[in-house]
Amino acid sequence: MAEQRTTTPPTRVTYDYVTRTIARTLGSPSKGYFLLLGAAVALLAVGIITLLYLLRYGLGLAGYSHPVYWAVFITCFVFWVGIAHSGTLISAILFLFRSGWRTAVYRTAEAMTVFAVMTAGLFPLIHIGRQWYFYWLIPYPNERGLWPNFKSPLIWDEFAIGTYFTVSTVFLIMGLIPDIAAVRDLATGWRKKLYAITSIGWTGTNEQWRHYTRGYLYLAALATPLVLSVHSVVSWDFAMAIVPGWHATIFAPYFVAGAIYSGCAMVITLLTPIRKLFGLEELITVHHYENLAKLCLLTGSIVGYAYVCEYFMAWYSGNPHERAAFWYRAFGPYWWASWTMIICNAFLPLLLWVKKIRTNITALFVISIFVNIGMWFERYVIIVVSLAGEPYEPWANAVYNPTWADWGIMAGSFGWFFMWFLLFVKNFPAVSISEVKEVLPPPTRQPAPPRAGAKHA
Amino acid sequence: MLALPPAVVYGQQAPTASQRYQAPIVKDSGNLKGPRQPIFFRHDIHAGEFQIPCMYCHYSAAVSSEPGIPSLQTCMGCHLYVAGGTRGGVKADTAAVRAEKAQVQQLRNGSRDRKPPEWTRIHALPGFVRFPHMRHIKALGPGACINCHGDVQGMAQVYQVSTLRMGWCVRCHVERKVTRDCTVCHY
Amino acid sequence: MTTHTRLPLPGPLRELFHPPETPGVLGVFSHLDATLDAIKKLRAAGHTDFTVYSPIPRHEIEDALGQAVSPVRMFTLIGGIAGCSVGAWLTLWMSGDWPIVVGGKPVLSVPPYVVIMFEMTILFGALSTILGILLNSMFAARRLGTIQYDPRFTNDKFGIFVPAGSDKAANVETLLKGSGAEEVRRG
Amino acid sequence: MTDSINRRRFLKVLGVTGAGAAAVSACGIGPEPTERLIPYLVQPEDQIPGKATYYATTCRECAAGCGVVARVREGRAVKLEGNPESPINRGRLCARGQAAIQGLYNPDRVPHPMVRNASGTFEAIDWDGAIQRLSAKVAEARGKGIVFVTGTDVSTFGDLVDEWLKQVGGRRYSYEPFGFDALRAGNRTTFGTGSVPSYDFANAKYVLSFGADFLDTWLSPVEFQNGFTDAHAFDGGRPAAMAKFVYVGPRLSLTGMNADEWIAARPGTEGILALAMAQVILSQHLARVPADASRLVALLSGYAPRAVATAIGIEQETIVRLAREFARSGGGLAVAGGMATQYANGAEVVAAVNILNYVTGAVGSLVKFGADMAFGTASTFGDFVTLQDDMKAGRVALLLMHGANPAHSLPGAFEEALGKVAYKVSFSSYMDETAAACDLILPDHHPLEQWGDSRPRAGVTAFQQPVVQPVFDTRQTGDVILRLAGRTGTFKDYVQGKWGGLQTRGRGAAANTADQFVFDSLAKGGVYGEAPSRPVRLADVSKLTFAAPAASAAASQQQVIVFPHPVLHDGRGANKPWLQELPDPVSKIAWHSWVEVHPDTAAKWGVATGDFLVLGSPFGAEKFPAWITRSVRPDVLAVPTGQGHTAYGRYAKDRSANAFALLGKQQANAYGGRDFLVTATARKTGEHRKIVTTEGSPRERGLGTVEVLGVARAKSLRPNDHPFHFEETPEYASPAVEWWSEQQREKTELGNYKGEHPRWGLAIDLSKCTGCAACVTACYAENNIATVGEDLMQRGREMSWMRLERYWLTDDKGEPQGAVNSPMLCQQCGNAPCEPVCPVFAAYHTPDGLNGQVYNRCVGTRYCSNNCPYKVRYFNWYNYAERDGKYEAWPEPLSMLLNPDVTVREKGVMEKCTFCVQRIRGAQNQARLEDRSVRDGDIVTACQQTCPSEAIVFGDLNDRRSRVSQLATNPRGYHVLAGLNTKPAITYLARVVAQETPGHG
Repeated sequence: MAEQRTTTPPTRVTYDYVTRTIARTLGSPSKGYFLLLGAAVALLAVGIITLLYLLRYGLGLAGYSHPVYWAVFITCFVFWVGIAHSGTLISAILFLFRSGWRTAVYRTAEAMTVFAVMTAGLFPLIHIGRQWYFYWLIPYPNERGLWPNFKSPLIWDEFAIGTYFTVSTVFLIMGLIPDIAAVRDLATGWRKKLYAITSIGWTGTNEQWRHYTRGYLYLAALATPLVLSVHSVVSWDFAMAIVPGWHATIFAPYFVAGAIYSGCAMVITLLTPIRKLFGLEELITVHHYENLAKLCLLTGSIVGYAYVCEYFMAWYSGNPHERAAFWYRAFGPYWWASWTMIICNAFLPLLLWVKKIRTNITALFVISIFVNIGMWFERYVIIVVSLAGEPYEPWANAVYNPTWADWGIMAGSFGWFFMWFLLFVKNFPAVSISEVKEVLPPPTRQPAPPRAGAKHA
Repeated sequence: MLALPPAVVYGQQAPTASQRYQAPIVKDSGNLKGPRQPIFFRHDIHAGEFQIPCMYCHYSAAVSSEPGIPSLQTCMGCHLYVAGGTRGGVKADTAAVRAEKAQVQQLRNGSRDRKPPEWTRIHALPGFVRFPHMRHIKALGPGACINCHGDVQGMAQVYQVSTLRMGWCVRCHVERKVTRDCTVCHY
Repeated sequence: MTTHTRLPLPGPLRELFHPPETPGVLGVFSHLDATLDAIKKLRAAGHTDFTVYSPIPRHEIEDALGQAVSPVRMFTLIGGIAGCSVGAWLTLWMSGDWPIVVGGKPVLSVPPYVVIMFEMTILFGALSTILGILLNSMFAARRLGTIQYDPRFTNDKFGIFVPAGSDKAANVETLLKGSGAEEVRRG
Repeated sequence: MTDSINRRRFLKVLGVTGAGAAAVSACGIGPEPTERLIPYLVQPEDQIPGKATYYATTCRECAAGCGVVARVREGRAVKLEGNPESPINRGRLCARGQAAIQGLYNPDRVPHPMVRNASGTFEAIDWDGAIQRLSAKVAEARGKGIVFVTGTDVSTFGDLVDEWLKQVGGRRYSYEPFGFDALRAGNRTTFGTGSVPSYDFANAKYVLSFGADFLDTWLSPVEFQNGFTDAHAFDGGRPAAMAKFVYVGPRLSLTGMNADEWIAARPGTEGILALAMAQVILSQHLARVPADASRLVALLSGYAPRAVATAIGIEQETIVRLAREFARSGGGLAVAGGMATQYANGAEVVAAVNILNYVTGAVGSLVKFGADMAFGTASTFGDFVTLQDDMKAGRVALLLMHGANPAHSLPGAFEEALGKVAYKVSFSSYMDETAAACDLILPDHHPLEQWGDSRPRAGVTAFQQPVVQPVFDTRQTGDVILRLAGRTGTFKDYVQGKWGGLQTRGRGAAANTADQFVFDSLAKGGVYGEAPSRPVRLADVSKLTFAAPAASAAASQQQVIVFPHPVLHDGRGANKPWLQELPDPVSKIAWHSWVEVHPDTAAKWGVATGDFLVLGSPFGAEKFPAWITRSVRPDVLAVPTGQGHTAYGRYAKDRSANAFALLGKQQANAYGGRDFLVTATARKTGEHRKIVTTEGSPRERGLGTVEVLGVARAKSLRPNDHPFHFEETPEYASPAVEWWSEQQREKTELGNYKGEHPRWGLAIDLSKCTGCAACVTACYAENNIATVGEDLMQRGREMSWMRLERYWLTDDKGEPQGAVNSPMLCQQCGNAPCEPVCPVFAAYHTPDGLNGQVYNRCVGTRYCSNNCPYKVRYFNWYNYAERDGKYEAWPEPLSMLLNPDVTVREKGVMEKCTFCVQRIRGAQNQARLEDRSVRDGDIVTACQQTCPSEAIVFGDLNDRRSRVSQLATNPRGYHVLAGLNTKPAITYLARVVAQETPGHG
């Protein structure tokens, strides 16, 4: 593979250097870290207070307006689920493709996945009218003898998100075990105890590696269709409905591409400060960024194609309702949202064709933030604008405006996500120790000739 | 005004005297199951010993969703004349006679003072459930009360026998192969 | 598996997680080629049950050891099939248990249930894979017993532990040293 | 009734007596039922717990005297329905009638007698004290001027008041804010009689309305609407289907938007148009004119279309065409009223229209004198102005007010006069503006609590009987008057004594005793006789002059029309949340007032919808938010009355502006009436508000929600035609689709779904529907739908399960020519998109074809609403039943009108129409008790029951003989959005318009 050439880091990057550099990130946190964590917790507090209000008074506090019955909460749900996708993509799919460059970034991406799913999973609970009956969606044996409706895409969603959360968590933990063991062997005090327990007796014997590498392969093989299915199922929440603007066969691939796109952007957004803060420049190089940027470019182009496709199909189908919906989308009262989405998601990433921009970390960071914003608006446009412009019933349409409750919950979700993420990077290796080592040349008595595809399962 | 409500025709045949159940003397109602009522009204005496059909008092059960609780006027229809303490098993026990008479007196006072007793409710369904009594009586006959309310004829103090929960309703509907469509009960 | 920090565990678990000590010789290597060399020599010398420590999985080590493919794959397969069946049972049985028609669709409608079956396949497959890794590693550890370990093995050193009684230990020591071990310990 | 039951106690007893479960099931879907059961002392003879009792009585919301039947459960009136026996409304009821129970249980009723104390505030007083005080005042005021003001009260109560006034030497005025003075004056000049005749819309073959809003506010709207649909609706079976309806007026009212053609004549020229038409008819001999009509030739010669067309503002060909159509229809009925009769020349307009009717022979056949309406007996506005002058001059020492609120409709003038009256007594049930200015308030029973009657038209006496125990410590004014008069007995005895006398006036074959007669008549709701018709002759009209009004003067000035709100009317409906929340049928604006501005005018002034305009007339100024619409003439602004109360309870007080302020201290005009057209300046204030409107798109945009057919096309339809077939499956695909859906259907036949079931369905005839919104209010009443208030409605959270979509029909120039009104409610789809998406089966398909909505199972994902193409699902954003909550919809005692058969929905729950499933189940239960099956017509949904135009029919679509399944196969029938294969259970029958190329897109 072409990447292999640039994967080889400077010779001073040895196994020991890797272990110690990464272990150093777990050292005593700086003031800046606490400031960030404090900010995250404060945001979370805002979210919790808003949630308490919602529980007490009802969802009316949010901006909903007939017929816009789904809005910011579901937008955030899809946004976070989307974010969650790059992690598994990078760790599972690129693993299967033997992309060496993934090793430096996959842990961050995977942690992001888990916490993003955790965040996303809260939204369906918050957004339902009677939050205290959320468990009725679960098929548990009950006195009434009632079961949920498996034909409902929401139940599919529940299964998909539940499975995804479980599998991605397990995947993260599996990857962590050898690294925790490595950290364990350097740590002292309570941390040593913590790592001793969480490393569940990892010593790196050949037997352990034998089962581990096999198992990891199968997990990756299972996670790959899963990651594709999850956002497909999320997209079916919309595509299965008959709302013009939702009801489209393109939705599953369109959403999956969008999810990976937003996920990669989020990885760039998160990696950049971590790399700076933890001094990981040697391990996470411009090369990694460039590869992420290429992924963004690919998925962004798919998303852009999907946008074109949607409008084309609306026109080509000749269906008056579809046409009305897309006309409303582009030129209705929400034109600004639609155009924000198109510019941020379809046009801005075209800059990544330029190698100079692709390899400029600051530029990438800025672009990634715009992509995040654009992807949030994509969901907003799909959900809110399609509902607001209700083209079946000309009488029933409305202009929806979010309220403090919508923003409060959204802020809380960012707080919740960043709190977990910050706690994670300070307590567990944010870059995979063992896998980074795998792409290094192994220590030998005589310098060995460089081998392509050193990494094998 | 004292005419019998039409539902009385559903009443059971009165058994002969020898078969008659004799309600026990209850000295301390505090030990009995079920909530204490403002007047120690004994279903076992009225419906058990005297075999008054359920639907003499709860006459609307056969024609309406609601069984209703009898008005004081219905009570006084008999208790204008019946002072209590005159039934078979009690006559000999002066203390019991006095106690039962005192309960009847309480009823009479309530009627005189226009102060109806505030009964403690035992069987209650949530507001979102419709239970049409009349359809169940129609389908299962006038004696079907015991299916849900238990052997009230033998209860000195009434208590809830069935859970009255949805699963309990549904089980019976399934057993009897009648509909369990949701909007039969919930609307 | 063994941990160097002993955790207090209840009876049967202690038995499982802290198997009895195995005497043997531990060699610490800095270089992969030295380790591979040692493995080859050990195998040539007829040792089969030695343990190789490495900070990363190396294909060369596996090749040198000539290990069979891990049985974890059976776990994955069985888990996946089980998950698919559970998904099918869940959806079909629960829909049939109380048939409710929605949107004019058949009560038992397989296409939507495929989604559930798929998700359950993945979920059960993944969980049983984990179980497979854990169980297989655990059984391996049980078989090997508690053996010597060095914290550097998770950092940058390779290690080989050869179970050997005091009689064979000296031979093994020489063999390991001869292959390039920096350090050889007996325990 | 005389038992002094403490109010709280009373509520408690009512709430839980007998059938606790039923009564409190209304208190939410929480699982906590009442804990205490309090039995009746004496079981009411006619009440069975859990079963409704029905009492016939009379609606007194307006003077039309519709018969109503009150459904009473456990002592609470829970619903009013039209009384089918009544010849006035024939079992139908309007929105205002439906809302009468919100007056009964209004939380802002005056709970007990009150007297103004030294410090000027009201304090409670007991009844004996209050009556003593009043009789002392009466004694004091004798000879110094005693005046009793009532509403239009042609009733035994009115008779009693007159009797008593004779005794104490007082005068009575009956006050109607929108009086019929012009009508009476015009009739006097043309026919020599000042009475208001009755109109036979049902047999008209052409209806021409000169401003008369006979479908919403004019005289007897329910009766007229019922008759009008008979004449106007398309019915393929009748040869004379579809009487054309032409509306002449400066703005489109609810009545106007049902017209096939709108002639936007310049205000005040309506009479000239009528004369011009009469001229054409006479000169071209288009009708067989009565012999004495020849006297008109001279008069009419000056009104040839050529001469007057410019003044009217229409083409002369139009006048000729209208005259031809009108005369050739062979049954044209022209009515003048409403706006057209509220100008300074209103009486002349009426006279002119009378002449038009006379030349076509409608007088005597369609316009019937003899069966005169009660409105003809009210005092004129002129009388009332005189009274105000008397009051101001101190010539009134004691003023008694009953059933009228002139302080609101005569702002300034009446209040000022009131200040000069020594002692003012109000019998109002509510603290309205007039009551608030009085010294003593002796609250009357609500009409549903009292004995009484009403004689809406000659020959008809509608009886009123109490349907519930009084809610508050109020007393019937009749009883108070009897005591003041020193007479024994109650008003009940008094009124029943009078009723006994009606028998002899009837056929004479009086086999029954008077008591039996009264009892039987009460059961029917009244004594319904037919008054003999009285022929009228055309008076000498040669001296009449018909002046065209001068065009409005300055450019900055506008002619402003003040018109009665269709449901709030003069403001008396404003304290009923159902009526406040009901969008105005034309503007779709709720909870506040507006001013209608033509887009051209708006463009000239730079005004957008929602911008406030201050209208300043010579009498007063008020500001209203603008509503830009083409349904008003460019040179006219129109403002509804109804809002702007300064008192009258929480729902009415301080809400928007009072349009009557623009009319202020006007003097009576030449014929003794009040001018409702004033010249005013309009000024932008820069303020803006988001108008509370439910209007989505004013045009249907050809999306298939409503279908319109030209009359010729409609008439040419054969039974198996499908003019809207293109909406359905294309022919080549239909066998495959049929096969597939049969396969699908077979796979659904499990469990409950096995066997034969009904499929409930509805047919809605759009050519009958007038958009009056009675169904909407009936639905609120039947289904415990919460009113959410202005703020939430502004955010689009109204809960109305039925909404009336009003799409303008336009001519080729884009000007509205009426509108199609389409009630949109849950379509109970066979393949409902809402159902499969619900994760918990809260939305599901019932075996009898309904879209069940199980409120207690709903977790509130709202997915169903997203997937509903009709958008007829509504979500409970807050707990509208929360006691003292911010959005409480039923503050005590309003909660007593909750229907115990319907769950009150909790917050977080989706709700929607289920075809009144409680009525379906009730009918099924009853049928089961009677060992029979449900018959067609057993089940009547609330909307169907009340619909004055009988546009809605409910029944079993699987029963081929049912009315609804016959209508469902009507060639005019179509399903909304049929292309989505939702298979709705509602069949709409296309609107038929006289225009051949209807435009609604």
